[in-house]
Amino acid sequence: MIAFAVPFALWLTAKLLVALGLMLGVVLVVIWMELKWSAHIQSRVGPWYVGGRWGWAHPLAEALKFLQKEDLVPDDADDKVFRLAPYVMLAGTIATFVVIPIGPSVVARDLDIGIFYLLAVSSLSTLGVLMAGWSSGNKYSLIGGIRAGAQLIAYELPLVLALVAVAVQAGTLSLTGIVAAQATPLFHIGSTGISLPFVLSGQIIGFVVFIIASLAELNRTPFDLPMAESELTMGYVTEYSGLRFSMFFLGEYAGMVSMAAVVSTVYLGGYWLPGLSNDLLDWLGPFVLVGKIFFIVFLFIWFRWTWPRIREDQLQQLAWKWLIPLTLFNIVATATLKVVF
Amino acid sequence: MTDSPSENTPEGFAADFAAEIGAERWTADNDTVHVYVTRDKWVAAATAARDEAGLGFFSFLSAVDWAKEVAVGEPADDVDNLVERYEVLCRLSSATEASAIILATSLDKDDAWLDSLTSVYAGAAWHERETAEMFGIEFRGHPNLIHLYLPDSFEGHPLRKSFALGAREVKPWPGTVDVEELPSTTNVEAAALSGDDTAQSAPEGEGS
Amino acid sequence: MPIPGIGLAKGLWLTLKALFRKPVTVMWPDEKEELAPRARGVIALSTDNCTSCMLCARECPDWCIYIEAHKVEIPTDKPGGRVRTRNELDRFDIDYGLCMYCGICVEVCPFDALYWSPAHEYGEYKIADLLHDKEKLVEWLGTVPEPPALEK
Amino acid sequence: MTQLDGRGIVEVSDGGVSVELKGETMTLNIGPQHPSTHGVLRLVAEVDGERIAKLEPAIGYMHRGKEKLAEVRTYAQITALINRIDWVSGFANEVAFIRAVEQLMGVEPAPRAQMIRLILTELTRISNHLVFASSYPLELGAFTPLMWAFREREHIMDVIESATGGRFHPNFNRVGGVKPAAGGGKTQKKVSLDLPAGFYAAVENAMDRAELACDELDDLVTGNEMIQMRAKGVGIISYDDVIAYGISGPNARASGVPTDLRKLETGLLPYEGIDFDVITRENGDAFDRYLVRILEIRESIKIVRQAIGSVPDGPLQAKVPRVLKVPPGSIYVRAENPKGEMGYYIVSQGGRIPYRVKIRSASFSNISILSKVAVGQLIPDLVATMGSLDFVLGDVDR
Repeated sequence: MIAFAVPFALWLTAKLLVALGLMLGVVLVVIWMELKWSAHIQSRVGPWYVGGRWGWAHPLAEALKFLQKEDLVPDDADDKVFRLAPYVMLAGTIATFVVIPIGPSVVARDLDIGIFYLLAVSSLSTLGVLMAGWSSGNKYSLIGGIRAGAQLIAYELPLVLALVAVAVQAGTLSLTGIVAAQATPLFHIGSTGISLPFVLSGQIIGFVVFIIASLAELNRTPFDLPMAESELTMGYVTEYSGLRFSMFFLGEYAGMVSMAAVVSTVYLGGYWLPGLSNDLLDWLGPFVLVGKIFFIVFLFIWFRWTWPRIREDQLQQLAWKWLIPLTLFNIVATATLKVVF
Repeated sequence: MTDSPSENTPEGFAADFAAEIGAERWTADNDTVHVYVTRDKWVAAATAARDEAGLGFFSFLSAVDWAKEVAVGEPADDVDNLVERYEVLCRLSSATEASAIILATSLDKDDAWLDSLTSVYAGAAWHERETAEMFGIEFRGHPNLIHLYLPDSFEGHPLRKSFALGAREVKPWPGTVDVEELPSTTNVEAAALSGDDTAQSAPEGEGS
Repeated sequence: MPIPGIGLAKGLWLTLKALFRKPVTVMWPDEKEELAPRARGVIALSTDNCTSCMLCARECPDWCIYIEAHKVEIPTDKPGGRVRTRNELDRFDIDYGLCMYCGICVEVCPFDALYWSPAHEYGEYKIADLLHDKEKLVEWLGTVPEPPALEK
Repeated sequence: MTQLDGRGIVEVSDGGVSVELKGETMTLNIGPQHPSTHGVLRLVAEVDGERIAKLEPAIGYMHRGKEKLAEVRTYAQITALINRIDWVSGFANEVAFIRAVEQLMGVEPAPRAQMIRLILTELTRISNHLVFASSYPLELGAFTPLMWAFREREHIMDVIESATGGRFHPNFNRVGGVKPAAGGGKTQKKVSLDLPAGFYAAVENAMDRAELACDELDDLVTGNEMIQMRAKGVGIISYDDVIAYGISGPNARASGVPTDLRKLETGLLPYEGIDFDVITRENGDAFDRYLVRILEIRESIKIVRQAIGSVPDGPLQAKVPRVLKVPPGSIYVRAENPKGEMGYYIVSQGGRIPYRVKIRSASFSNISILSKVAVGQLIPDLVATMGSLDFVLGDVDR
């Protein structure tokens, strides 16, 4: 029994470390990408001197900068909740990587209720944000926190309903199952089977709604009201500094990567590329997935540096009056299509 | 007088308007029209300006402190027959034409109060608060006559001529310095030169 | 009524095009922009023109020019000639921490002792170092450019 | 539109249900150190949830006492002091003051200098409106327009610097004309500060860049549905409020008041020979105030293009005594500053120093309406309204 337990425990920690390392590496690259691309959009140069050519070490330098800054806790802050908030939010984001398949056989833990777990865990970060907003003892953080709470709850629903439609079409809740469903050929032209990722085969509405909802989930423009620089200085993050602030900063970008990973797995076919055999995919899978993640992250960055932010009552109206009816219609349509074909 | 002034030069406009509200006198030199009114006709004149003469645009309200001896800057022109007073000026103009007047009234210094124009012009509130704190004139009927610019703990009224400029008391004026004399000759004319020609009324500094 | 999303889409297209255009930043320490000849960067002093008449110190609104001078006898060539004196500058400081670059001193100087120079890289860590003394001001004379040609 | 009476009871009218939510209000200090208050303005707001019940601006953090300082300075020194009131449009502040002194002294400014003043004023107006038109979307959350507009504005700054020596504070105005020569001495007097070579070409290029900036701002901001959602119907100022509160400039024209001092005050700068029209909008909300300024940039570009062609030859400055003594008298002259009516009431007692200078600045009256407009708004709306008024604290506090 023990013989079996030790390698399993070792094997699990190894897998978690790999997943964590991959995720952290991708997050640092994403931070660099946001700095570089936003600069070029604004005809600036962006990171340049740090780490020689192209400023590749800029995110590392920022992390070190935050480490050596003093992270103070305001006097009238609610002490324990204030210290715990960033870790609750980060945990909620990192936990989603457990379920995302990186290759046909490479996945941290292949749960057969993958999507359900995904949504349950990602709403944990809402809790972290509310804790931060309430406990900072600062009026602006309170307003930022409450705005975040209302926004995240309002956009949880379209997220869930969009994924329901995917589950209906794929017939399973497990993510590897969904990727496999996208890999099976839909129809045949001559001998070769053509198989399409869900975004092309009927889930386009779900894809668009999911992108909008994940933008709101991540508090990114046009929905960055909780951290509205020009109104609430930094929203619920105002009182944080040093290591705790970098946790929030990391949490935001890790959230971006995790949402991008979920979108690419569920809608763009995850690690799968047409024409690659399974064992080849074992090695190339992660790179394909990361490529798709970078594309989705480019979308997020592109939207942020082009559009303003909207007011929170417009934001709520968008969610309740537009996104939710759309996703309901999407579920009905997918179900009927599923039955007909 | 509801129709437009007879000939719409500033003088014509001033003449008709002054006659209509029974002003003491009016002047229109440098084509800036001043209409002098006694204190009790102040609000009536403003209302007449807004309703009859169509001067609805509230430009500004301020005051000039006429004082004999002056702690700051150059004294007035003919100091001896100068009447010590606060002259409150309120400029009213029309938003679409070029016609405008400056309503002026004189308050003597120890009884400096005036009726507030906030009932006639909404924009007068801040201007009156500023004039009140800068000159110490009391505007009766003003909704909240508290400090506008200065911190609440500030005593004194800065724009009065008796209020000296702090910065110029502290730092000696670099301009008073002059060329140091030869050790042998004591040049009377040079000493005199450094004594009197102060372009500004800075304190006398000894040439170092 | 234009199509609802057209404004947003045009914005996106614009930012995408901007992404691939060359940035305009001048990387300051390595690349330097060429300065306008009339730019008012720093005031240069030529001590031989200056007769320490104190006009600039008096006219300066910020009181930031400090001058000290003393009279010096000029040796006459023929014996018994009239002893003439000349002003010798001891100290001529401009405190750039106070100066607002209005240029009244340069304009009012009757002996062309003060010149404008576009040099602007004299930032300091301590504000006291912004008080440039006579030698520093004479150094700046080297950076005074030729006045630009005029529009015909 | 929801409205709110004093006791904090919210009447939610668009939902059709009148719900009595009795809750105390929270006093929220917006400022003096706040990203969207354009400087050190402090708004003491009574906030019910996010809706503003009462708002009282507290100003004076930027009060430098310009009027007191003007009483100890000669007229040349005051011009250096005055262009720091509204520091975004430095040159335009001096025009009214210098023209007032010229009229007091009865000096007729040199025609060439008048046209150069007109060109520089319009260039300053474009640069001021470009700063506004790009920082306003920043208030609403869009970062990119700011960088693009500033990139184009650099060309205008370089043109002003090449001609006058300064970017924000050119200090180029002298009584009787424009700064004629580099200095007072023999050689420097011969160095004429006339327009440098290639000035017209540089202005032409700057105008094309400004037009490019306007087109980009139109595509990226004016046409953007989200900006319209955030700015249309927000912070509406009615026609009578504009007049009663003394609001002037683009803010007044956006509410339909056709007041443009360039047309009314004909004696100031030679605007007669140049055809341009006054831009007005009707509904006076934040979006219209933004739109009026974008269209005014295009008008100013048209003005500058016509003005370059008709700069008369001649001296740069009229005959003026070296030591300036202004005859006794008092005068009020106002000019169309990019932010509104900028006027100077000068009382001179015949010396080198004025007896009293009253500075009528545009933003002071423009934001006195904030406490009236902000009631019942959400905080993001307040930020949108404040941004659209385009005020600067130096102008408010003098």
